[in-house]
This record gives sequence, structure tokens and C-alpha cells, in this order.
Amino acid sequence: MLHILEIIIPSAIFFAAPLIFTALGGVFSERSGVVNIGLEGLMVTGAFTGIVFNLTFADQFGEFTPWLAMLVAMVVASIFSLMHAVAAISLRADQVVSGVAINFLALGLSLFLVKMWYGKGQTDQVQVGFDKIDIPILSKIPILGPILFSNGYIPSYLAIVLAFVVWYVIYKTPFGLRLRAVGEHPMAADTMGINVAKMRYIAVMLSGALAGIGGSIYATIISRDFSHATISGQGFMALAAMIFGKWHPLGAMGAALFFGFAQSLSIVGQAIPFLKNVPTVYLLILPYALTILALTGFIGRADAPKALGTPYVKGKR
Amino acid sequence: MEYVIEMLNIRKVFGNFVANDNITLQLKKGEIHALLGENGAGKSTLMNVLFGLYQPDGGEIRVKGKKVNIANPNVANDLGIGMVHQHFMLVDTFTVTENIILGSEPKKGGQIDIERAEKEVRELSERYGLAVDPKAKIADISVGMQQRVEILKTLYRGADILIFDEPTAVLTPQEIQELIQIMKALVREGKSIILITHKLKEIMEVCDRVTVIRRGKGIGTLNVSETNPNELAALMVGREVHFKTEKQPPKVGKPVLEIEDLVVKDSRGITAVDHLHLTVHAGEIVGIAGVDGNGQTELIEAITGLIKSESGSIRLNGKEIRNLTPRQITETGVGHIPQDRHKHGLVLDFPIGENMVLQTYYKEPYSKRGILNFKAIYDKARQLIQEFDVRTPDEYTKARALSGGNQQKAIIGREVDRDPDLLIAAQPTRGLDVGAIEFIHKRLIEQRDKGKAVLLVSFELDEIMNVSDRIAVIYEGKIVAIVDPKETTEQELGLLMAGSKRKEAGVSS
Amino acid sequence: KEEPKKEEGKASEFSVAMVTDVGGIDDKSFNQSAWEGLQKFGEENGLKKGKGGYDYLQSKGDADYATNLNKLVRNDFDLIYGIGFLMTDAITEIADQKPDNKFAIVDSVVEKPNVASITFKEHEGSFLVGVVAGLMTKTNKIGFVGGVEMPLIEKFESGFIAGVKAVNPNATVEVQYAGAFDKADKGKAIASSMYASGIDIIYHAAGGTGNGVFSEAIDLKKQDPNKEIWVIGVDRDQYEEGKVPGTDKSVTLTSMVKRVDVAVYDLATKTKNGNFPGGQAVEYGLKEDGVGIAPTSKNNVPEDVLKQVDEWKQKIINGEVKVPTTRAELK
Amino acid sequence: MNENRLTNILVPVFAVILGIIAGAIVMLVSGYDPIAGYSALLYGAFGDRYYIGETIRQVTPYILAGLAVAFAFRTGLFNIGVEGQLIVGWLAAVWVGVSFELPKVIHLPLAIVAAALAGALWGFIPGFLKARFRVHEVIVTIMMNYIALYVSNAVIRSVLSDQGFKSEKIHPSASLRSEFLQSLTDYSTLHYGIIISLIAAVVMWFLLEKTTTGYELRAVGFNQHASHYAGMNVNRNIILAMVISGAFAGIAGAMEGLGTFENVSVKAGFTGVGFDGIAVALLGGNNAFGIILAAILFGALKVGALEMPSAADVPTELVDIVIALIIFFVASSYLIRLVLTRFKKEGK
Ligand SMILES: Nc1ncnc2c1ncn2[C@@H]1O[C@H](COP(=O)(O)OP(=O)(O)OP(=O)(O)O)[C@@H](O)[C@H]1O
Ligand SMILES: Nc1ncnc2c1ncn2[C@@H]1O[C@H](COP(=O)(O)OP(=O)(O)OP(=O)(O)O)[C@@H](O)[C@H]1O
Ligand SMILES: [Mg+2]
Ligand SMILES: [Mg+2]
Repeated sequence: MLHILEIIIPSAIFFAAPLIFTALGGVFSERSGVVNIGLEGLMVTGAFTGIVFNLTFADQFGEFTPWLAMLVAMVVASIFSLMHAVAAISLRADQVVSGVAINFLALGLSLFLVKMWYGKGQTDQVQVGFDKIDIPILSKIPILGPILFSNGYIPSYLAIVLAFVVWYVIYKTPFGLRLRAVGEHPMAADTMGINVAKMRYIAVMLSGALAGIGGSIYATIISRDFSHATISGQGFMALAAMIFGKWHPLGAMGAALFFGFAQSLSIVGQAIPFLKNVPTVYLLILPYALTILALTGFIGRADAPKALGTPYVKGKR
Repeated sequence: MEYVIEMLNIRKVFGNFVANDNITLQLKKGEIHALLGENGAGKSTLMNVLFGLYQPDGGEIRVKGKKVNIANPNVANDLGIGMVHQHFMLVDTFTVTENIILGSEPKKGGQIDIERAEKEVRELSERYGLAVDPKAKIADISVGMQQRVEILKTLYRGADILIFDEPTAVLTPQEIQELIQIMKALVREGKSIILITHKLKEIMEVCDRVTVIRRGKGIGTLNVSETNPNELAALMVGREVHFKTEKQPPKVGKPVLEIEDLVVKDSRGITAVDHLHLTVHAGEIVGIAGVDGNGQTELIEAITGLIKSESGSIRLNGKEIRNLTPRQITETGVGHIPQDRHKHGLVLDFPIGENMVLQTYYKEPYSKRGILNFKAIYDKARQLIQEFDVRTPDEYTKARALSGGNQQKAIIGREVDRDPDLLIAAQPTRGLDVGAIEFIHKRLIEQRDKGKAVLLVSFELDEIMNVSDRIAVIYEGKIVAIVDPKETTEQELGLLMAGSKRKEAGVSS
Repeated sequence: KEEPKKEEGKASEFSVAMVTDVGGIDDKSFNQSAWEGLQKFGEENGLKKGKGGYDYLQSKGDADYATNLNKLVRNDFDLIYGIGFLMTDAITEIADQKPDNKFAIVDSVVEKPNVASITFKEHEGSFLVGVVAGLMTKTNKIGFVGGVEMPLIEKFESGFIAGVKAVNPNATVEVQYAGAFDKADKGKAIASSMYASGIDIIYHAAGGTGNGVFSEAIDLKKQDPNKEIWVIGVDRDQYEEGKVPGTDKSVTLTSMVKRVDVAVYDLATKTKNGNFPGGQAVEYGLKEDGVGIAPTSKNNVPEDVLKQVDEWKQKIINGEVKVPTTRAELK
Repeated sequence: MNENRLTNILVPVFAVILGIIAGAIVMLVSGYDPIAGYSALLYGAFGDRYYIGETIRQVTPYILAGLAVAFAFRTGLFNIGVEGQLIVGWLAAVWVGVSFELPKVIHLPLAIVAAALAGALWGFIPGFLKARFRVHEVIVTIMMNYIALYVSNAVIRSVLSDQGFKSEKIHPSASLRSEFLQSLTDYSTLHYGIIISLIAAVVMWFLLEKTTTGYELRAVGFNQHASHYAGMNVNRNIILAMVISGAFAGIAGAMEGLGTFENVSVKAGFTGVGFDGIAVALLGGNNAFGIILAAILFGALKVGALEMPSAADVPTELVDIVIALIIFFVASSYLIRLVLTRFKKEGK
């Protein structure tokens, strides 16, 4: 049994990491009142940028390449998210619609560029990826060490740390208080001298940045190249994780880990004796079915930020 | 110069609509200055200009003699101007303290110093007699308490000029009295106040001077001591207004609504209506007086089927209707003017026309075999718009675009037109101006005179005293007294509503 | 019904084109291989890429197959390939509608007079890499990762297991299917669990899903260069895919190559020379050099093992050994 | 009033024009010839009768998917699950098509009804969960998409399988294909589904705008509290809205299963039609007639795009960029409205 956990948990964590980053981005955006269905597209942007940068500059930067690629993906995706911000905040667009547009655009544009630059439908494979590590000291803890702290990727651990950072920012700092105020009651925030549009722009760009990281580490660690299928639904899963986690950073992290676990179980499950005879389809649909059940069962009603989805127009009631 | 604020010839235009047309308002230090006008006269707009939410299209603003440009609420805050908005600007999920410090949070490291903030809020609330619990969530406290938080917000920022936009519209009589005391205390501390209200009595009671505006134009400024309610009302509306609605003695018929031993729980599962008895007869208006939160909302929602009741009996013309569906109850003959017109009364994104058949769309002539008959629907809508003086460009206009008063008239038209035996009116005039109030009161009395039973729920004692034939006082979910409006006083009612004096409960009526 | 008139003036030229499935011409798999064959044919015959020469169309989904094939018909290509078994229905239908055009299908059989079918004996090639795996495993635990569970991939699986068992009856082969050919994440997770459970060699027949298998193996190897873990590539020589960064090593033990390029080239040449094998199903196996193990195998596989592989190869070609194509035959 | 309606029509028109111009700019910047690109696209969509046939075939499921999204939208729900409902509809249609042998007049309608029911069932689940537990329909429908994909794949493999990855062909008696349409369009895959989708558009318009059921659905969509107050059964209407939306999506699946493909195969991923339906609905202003026009546009773009790589060397993805930008401009209609109002004022 322990051995099985040693197999399932590390893979659950690496599945979850990109979702955690992206879902945390979603928390920022939606806490400020801007729906972000475009997370999928922002992940695509991050994955594309990360891979292209890695392929282009691997020779110059060697071992640092994936890290730099991650940062560049973060910047590019956050610039890309500006489109959503402009539409949703300044142009009063329907936020869901604008997010859908972001998804279409990111995929279309990145594949277009791949075809233009590489002359084919997918990039080459990157040569330099993130390293697997055993965390010093912690990995030596009996039982827990091998399960939680061995055989992991550094970005995965960063994701978990980041969730706590985001929690601190949102619940303990003035920035967080203002962010939440803007998402709950933008007019109240406005009358308190908070620049609603600015807060929302920052939040949306943060979501772009984090989804960009999520996309780039996903592509670098898992697929190693970029194609139409690299990001296929992870953004939506991150969105689900965010909602499942009740728009709370730690909740989102927990939900992402849960998805990662279910995903991992669905794959590894085939190798576990008592699950071996279960038809694969049950294991495949497990994460999705469990999510629905969980939403229905324990947290029936997730209360979204009140102003979520409504553009703020000064002076309108 | 003795003026702390001077708004000179302020002009504000929305599209083609002139909301403020060269309005001048001057505020003296230490005075309470009323701003009076009908719904839509432009009062909130003018104050939003002063607070920096809108930029004026003309005129100038001086603060303590100095010309200023109030580009946003931050500038207003810096100039010592604070505003308590007509619709509260509070974040429900935040605590009192969080709401107060929002935007100027005390910090320790990069973190909010919440302890210091709570301490400051506590000190401030003690100093001005504004009792609040700094740690309570806004969603959990009463409206009156919420208003104190709004006032504290301005004080926390060191405002010495306070704008109150219709602060009393949402308060109970007790809370209004408390607010008046608070305002007086504030003025004693050297603050100056601009007060927007439709209630002339309040103006007479606390204000020093009053500026009247009508349809965006300034009519003038008067000393309160030199005027009277009738003059003010006439100035505001532009014609004579009758406060006491004329009515004949009631011709009381058989009982229409009989409630016995009714128990209703609220959304949190707490008993809100507690073994209540009440009877309303044909041809009479029964007013329910009570402080907000004593079970009025639950009582009405139980009668109309919006929520389920626990036990007891509700009979309409002798037929048991308790826990039937809203549709069945409507069809039995109940009309309902809901308390919250935006939430319950209208589908704001439907045209006025479609709103007029909200409960009857499935019946002939509005539809036949499941197919709507738009001609019949819009014919009816035109008729009601005409009859109830609903001011709207046409019947295809979305309900959202109408002013509150006109939305209310549309609802009343719809409910009355269905010709129900029992008409329930909950807060039918909340936030409306005197002209609209007069109109609505007349309609209610007209229904009574046609032999309908009318149940009126209101926090406005004036309204209750004025319109009702009998007053039932509700306290903690029970009817604690039934009184005759001609034989009672506001003081007595106030005491009954506070639960301090019990009369024989009106089972016998 | 009237066929559109063929354009004049192109009489001497022979033009060929192919329709890929969603993988595209760089899928590091049969689409790419097919395109390489077509390119070679084009270049050798002095054709230009594009109309009237050699060309390809990539499909973005199932709905595009028929449209793309039709598009090529309308552009008057003389021989049109559908690459992959997914194209079976579309080719069948269009072959009926356009009896005057010549078609070819790879990896499937369509019995129409104007269609030539190309299939491969993947089980034979898989048998050989199975022999390599069976001889080289240290743990006696071997893995097989399939893309989608279907008869074609079952050929890989059965041949591979037969190869392993032939040389190492004690070894076990764990089989897992990812359910898709383009889910690298699944591939990675499966590989991760297989390696963690002690499997040291994984053979993948999973297209893009296999990328995940490589990625996991490389990462593990980087973390611990002494770890003895391998991947066996499929369809093309996947030595490069297995390169461990910072070293000159590769985790690719060997690859089962499937010479779609050879077959495509071969058929185009035959057709140009007027020998279009319409209605026939040509099967390329070890004998025809249509399948085999990659030449780079010598980098990681010792001489003696390769010698044994050669022996088995001869036995299969001779017919001494019959390689199973299904699980039923394997038993 | 009229001016408003005019603006409502002008906004999508401008969005399309802007999207196409932006696409041209992208091509220019990337060193492609926009005129060649767009001519190829136009030719590939309408160049001759074959292409026209293909375009109409593509328009067919787009209309239905668009109707499905729009129907939910109009009733206040966001159905991202059209994709999954389409997949189960496809499966159900083919199942009936393969398993029974009946006269065409019974078989074909039966297969379509089965698809509608399957889609409706897939819509019922999120509808019911929303009504009963107030679970956000967006997540549930996203999850249901994946479940549909995996479950239908499993069913195809184990129940309907012919070679393990696809079903047999449906019996001709359940097919929407027709010799006549094929000969008319030189063997395109055009089938009678287009008629069904046009009928569905009329049904949606009539149901929403003209019936009491539609009135209730719209009312509940806008304001549940007021609808409850007015005596409507809010939960029933939420479920009904999702069920009807899902039925439209299921029929879209039937178009693929009974018309375009005449079978169903194991899918590696989503068809994309359901997601494109979101774009169709949005551009079409969530109204039946607008959806038909939008579906024609997107169908033409998608089919025409296939001609671009060979004729003009432009990647087909250009069309995805154009579609994305069109949606973006529709979403940002405030900008277009602002410009239009300016323009009108100056004109006066
Ligand atoms: N943001 C806006 N855009 C367009 N018109 C507006 C806007 N705000 C207010 N108006 C117009 O200005 C008029 C004045 O509105 P305002 O809110 O100032 O009235 P008011 O005197 O405060 O009324 P009430 O007593 O009902 O609060 C309104 O009738 C409305 O027509
Ligand atoms: N943002 C806006 N744009 C256009 N018109 C507006 C806007 N805000 C308010 N109005 C107009 O303002 C008028 C309503 O004014 P106002 O809100 O002061 O009425 P009210 O009676 O106070 O309503 P309530 O009861 O909601 O307070 C309506 O005519 C409405 O068309
Ligand atoms: Mg006002
Ligand atoms: Mg008002």
C-alpha cells in the first residue's frame, strides 16, 4: 500500500502543480470580479512561449533555460491577458465571452506561429527540462519522505508554497483587502478611493502571469513540445479547481491536488491489484465524477464574489 | 467666509439629460442643511459631484472659500468630505473594521494591522456614541448598525463635512431617532451635514436650512424656522400636496383573510412568526406596524406562499391556502405588492408590457393553448400604463429603465388589475417622493372602498396611521395589540412596537 | 454523372499527394515517415511541391478526411494516399465515387479496384524489440504502453510479448493503454508508475503519448544517471527523443521502425511506371524491410544481443517462427 | 427603439469586418499574401458546388450547437457542455442506426429522437444539480464533457465496436445522406440535416418568443425571485432549459452520426463543434436567425480554411484567429457602439 502511495502521490503532485498555478491566477482574477474562462488560453500562451523560448535559447542559457522560459512565459501570458482585461474592464465586454475569445485566439495564434516558424504542426522537443529532486532532509523522513518529498519537480513544490503566499496576500495585506472589496462591491471600493479598474487590471494580469507559469511548466515537464494537444482542458480543470476551492487559494490548491490524485489514480489504478479488474472507463471518469459529487455533496453552494462578471461602470447602480 | 462648502451653478448632464441645471448650494459650518426634491430631481447626482464620483459639466465648487477640483473620492476625502450613500456602500462579507479601514489600512510590515484598526474603530465609535461591534460581519448586523458603520467610515477618514443621502428611508422609527441624536452630536463636535430626505417632518425636526430642487433646477434655500411642511412640499412638487389622504369610514364586510396560530421559521431556522393570529375583513385596511425584523417579511412570504410555514392555518374566504404554491394562492385571489420591487416585483430585463402579465401570462386572453397573444398583452399594458400614470416612453421599454416610483406604479397597476380579494402591500412607498406616495395611498384606499381586504406592512408610522383602518402591532412574531388609528398616538405605537406594553392580543377581532 | 474534365497539358507529369490525420507531417511517426517517402519520390523525379507535383494536406479532425481527399482529387493528383487507418471509411467512400482516380491507404485494407492497401507486420518488428527487452532487462519486469486499444496496436503488443517470452520466459510484461495518441501527460504518469514499480524497459506504441514516456525516463535518468531504465521507440528511430541533456547518452534502447517511407516511395514508383497494384493489399514485413530495428540500437545494445536479434529475424523470415498478431494467438 | 435594433445588427457586422481586416493584417505581418489567402478561403468555401456542399454540411451542426448554447444563454444558463451532449447524441443516433432495421420513416426519426434524448439526459444532470443543489452549471457541464467523451469511447469499444475503434455503418434507413444531394454537389458529404437544423432554429424561436413556456424560461433566466413570486416553478424551468438545450446539442450529434460520418468512432479528443457553438451563439446574438447567419459564416471559414495551405501557403489556423477576433469584437461591442453613436451624432 505504501509503495502504491509512493507511486500515486508524486505523480498526483506533478499533475496538480500546473493546475495550482493556474487556479491561483484564477483566484486573483475572480476575486477582483473578473470571470476568467480564458485560463485555458493563457495556459496555452504560457506553454507555447515556454517551449519556443526553451528551444531557441537552450544553447545560451543551459540549465537555467527552463527557469528563464518560465519567466518569459509568465510575462508574455500576462501581456496576453491584457486583452481580456481591456475587453472585460474597459470595454465592458461580457467576461465569459471575452474569455472564450481568449481561448480561441491563444490556440489559433500559437499554432499559426508554430507553423510559420517551424513549418509544421508542432515544435521540436525541448532538451533542457526541470530536474527531478529529492528534497534534502525532508526526503529522509520515514514513510512521508519517499511519498511527499522525493522524486518531485522543484516547480511543483513552488506551486504549493505559492498557494500559501497568495493566501497571505489576499487575506492579510491591504492589497488583498482592496482586491476582495473590488470583487464584492466595486462601488463601495470606489467611494473609498480605490481605483477599481486598476485593481482589476492588476488581478487579471496576475492571472495571466500565473496561468503562463502553469502552462509553461506543464509543457516543459510533461509534453516537452508544443502542439494543438499540449494544453487540452487543463485550464478548465484549473477553473473547476478554483470554484471547487471556493475561490480560496488554499482551497484551490487542495482541489487541484485532489484532481491530480484522481488523475493519477485513474492511470496508476490499472496497476493496483484490487482496481485491476475495474474497467478503465470508470477510472478515467473518476476525477470528473468525483468533482461533480463533491460539489453536490460537501460544498453544495459555492458563493462567488458578488460582483463577479459585472463590469463596473462608474455611477451606475 | 462662513461657508465650508459652496457649490455654485453646478451643471451635470447625462447624455441628453440635464440632471443638474445650475444648482447652487452653500453649506455653513456647523449646520444641518437639508436637500429636498422629488425622486429623480437630481439630489444624489449633485452630491455625487461633490464627492468626486461625477465630474460636473459646469459651475464650480469651493471648499472653505478655496476653489477645488474634486477629481475622485480620494480628493473629497482629503478635503474632509465624507458621504453616507443612499444605497449602502458596504462589503457584506467583510467585518465592520475591514469596511471602515478599506483604502486607508493601518499597516505593520506589509500586513494590515487589524488589531490597531479594531482599537481605533472602537475608540471612534465610543467618542461619537455609534455603538458597533468592530468584529461583526456586515451581513450579520441590522440596517441601522450598518448605517453607523457608514458614518464611522467617514469619521475614520477625518471628515468634517458629512453628506447623508436618504439615510432614514431604510430605518425604523427608533433607529431614525437614534440617527437624529447622532447627527446632533456630530454637529456639536463641529461637523457640518448635508441631509437628503423626503421626510419633511425630519427636516423640520433637525435641519437649520433647506435647499429645494425640482427637475434638476435649484428652487431656493430657506431657513427651516421660517417655513412649514406644506410650503416645502409645494416648492418641491410644484403644486399643493395633501398629506392626509381623504377617506370615508370603512364598510367592513366578512372576513377575507383569517390567520390562526401561524408559525413560520426564517431562513436560519429561527422562529420568526410565532403562533400569530390575524383577521382582515373585506372593505378594511389593516396596517401592520412593527420594527423591522419582527416577522413581517416572513408573515407575508408565508401568506403568499413564497416560503413554507410550520403550522397553523391561513384561510382566504374560508379556503385553506397555507403552504399552497404561489401560483395556487394567486389564483385564489391574493394580490401582492412586494417589499423589494427589484428582487420580486419585476423582471427588470423584460419590457414593461411583459411585466404586466407576470402572473397571468398563461391565462386567456394573454395566451391560448400555450401560445402567447402579444396583442392582448400589450393592449393590457397600455391600458394600465395610462390608468396608473406610469411614466415610460412606451410599453416596450425595459422595466429597468424606469424610475423606482414608476416601477412601483406599474406593479400596483398589475396587482390591482387582477382584482384580488386580498391585496397585500409591503413597504409600498419606500423611497418614493410625496407625490408618488399620495398617488399610491389613494389607490390603496380605492381598493378598500371597492370592498377588498387590504393588508399594509410599513415601517413608516405616518403611513400606517394615515391609511389603515385598524393597526396590528407585531412584536417578536406575535400580534401584540390591535389599535384604532384614530385613538392612538405615535408614542403609544412606538412603545407597543418596542414590546414594552402589551394590550389584549387581537384574537377576537 | 459527369466527371469534371481533366486539365490539359499536364500529361507527362505524375503527381502524388497524401492526407495526414491530425498528427501532421512532423508527428515523429507514420505521417512524418510517409511524407519523407513522398518527398524522396518527388525530389528524385524532379517534381515540385504543390499542385501538379507532390503535396500533402493535414486534417484537423475526423470531418476533414473526406474533404481533404476530395480536394486532392479535384486538384488532379494521380495518386492519393490516405495515411492511417482512420482514413479507411473516407477512402472507401471516395473510391466508389471517383472510380477513375487512384488511391492508396496506409495501415488499413480497402477492397476496391482503385485502391492499393499498404499494411505492415508490426508484430514482427515488435517481436525483435521484445527480444532485445527480454535479454536486457535486469528486473525481469517490462512495460508496454499502448495508445488506443484496437487491433492495430494489439499487433504491437502481441508481437512484443511474444519476443520477450521467447528469450526470457521469466520476464513479465505489464500492459497499459493511455486511451489516446496525444496525451503526453498520461504517458508520463504511466511511465512514472511503471518505473517506480521496478519496470526497467518500456516499449511504447502510443504516438505523442509516448513523448511523456520519454520525458519521464529522461528526468529520472538526469536525477540519477546510474539508474538503468530504458524506452523502446516506435515507428521511427527515436534515439534523438531519448537524449539526456548534458550528456551524450540516450534512454532509447532501440526502436521498432516501420518504413512507411519505403512503402510510400515504392508504391509511388510502381504506379508511375504503370504498375498500380489496385485492389491489392501489400504487406510489408521483415522480409520486405518494411519493419525492423533501428540502426542506432548498437549504441545501447551489446553486440551479442544484436546477434541474437538477427537470428530471430532470420527465423521469422524463414517462417520458422510465426509471430502472433492478437492476444488470442499469443496464448 | 429602431435605432437600437439597427445598432444590434451593425455590431456583429462590424465585428466580422474588423475580424477579417485583423486577419489580413496578421497575414501581411507574417509575410503571407492576404489577398491570395482570402481568395483561397472563399474558393474553398463557395468555389464550386462541391465546396458549397461541404460548407452547408459544416453549417448544419454549427446551427444546432449554436442553438443549444443560445437557448441556455437566453434562460440565464451557460451551457459549456454542448460538446459532451453532442457526443452522446452522436452515439445514441448511431446506436439506433446500427441496431435496428426499420422502415426509413420510422428509423430515421427514431434515431434523431434518440440523439435528442441522450443530449437531453446529459443536459438534465447539470440542470437538476443546479436546481436541486445550486451547483454551478459551468463546472458540471465541463466535467460532463469529459465523462461523455470517455463513456462514449468505452461504449463504442465494448458494445458498438466493429474493429475496436469504430462502430459499423448505420443502416441506410437511418441515414440522412441522399444520392440526390450528393449528385447535386459532386459527392460532397452534404446531407438532409440542414433542413432539420433550420427547422430547429424555427422551433427555438417559436418556443422562446411565442409560447408561455418560453416566457417562463426567459423570466426565470432573468430573475428567479420574481419568477417564483409570479408562481412559476423555478427549478422545473432550470431543468427544462438545460434539457431542451441538451436536446438541440444531441441532434447536432445526430447530424454527424447519421449524416456526415454514418458511424461513430473512438475519439482522441473533443470534436470542437460544441465549443464553436459558443462562438456561433455569441455572434448570432443568441437569436435563432442570427445563429443561422453566424453558422454560415463560421462554417464557410472552417471549410474554406482547408484550401488555404495548398493554394496560398497560409496555415489554416489563420481562420481560428479570425474567429477569435470576431468574438472578441462582439464581446467588446461597447467600443463599436460608442463609435457608432459618435458617427450618428456627427451625421446629424
Ligand atoms: N448615471 C446616470 N446616467 C444617466 N442618467 C442618470 C444617471 N444618474 C442619474 N441620472 C438621471 O438623473 C436624474 C437625477 O437622478 P438622482 O439620482 O440625482 O435623483 P435623486 O434626486 O437623488 O432622486 P431620488 O430621490 O429618487 O434618490 C435621474 O432621474 C436620472 O434620470
Ligand atoms: N446609469 C444610468 N443610465 C441611465 N439612466 C439611469 C442610470 N441610472 C439611473 N438612471 C435613470 O434614473 C432614473 C431613476 O432614478 P433614481 O434611481 O433616482 O430613482 P429612484 O426612484 O430613486 O429609484 P430607487 O427606488 O431605485 O432608488 C430612471 O429614469 C433611470 O432611467
Ligand atoms: Mg437619490
Ligand atoms: Mg431613490
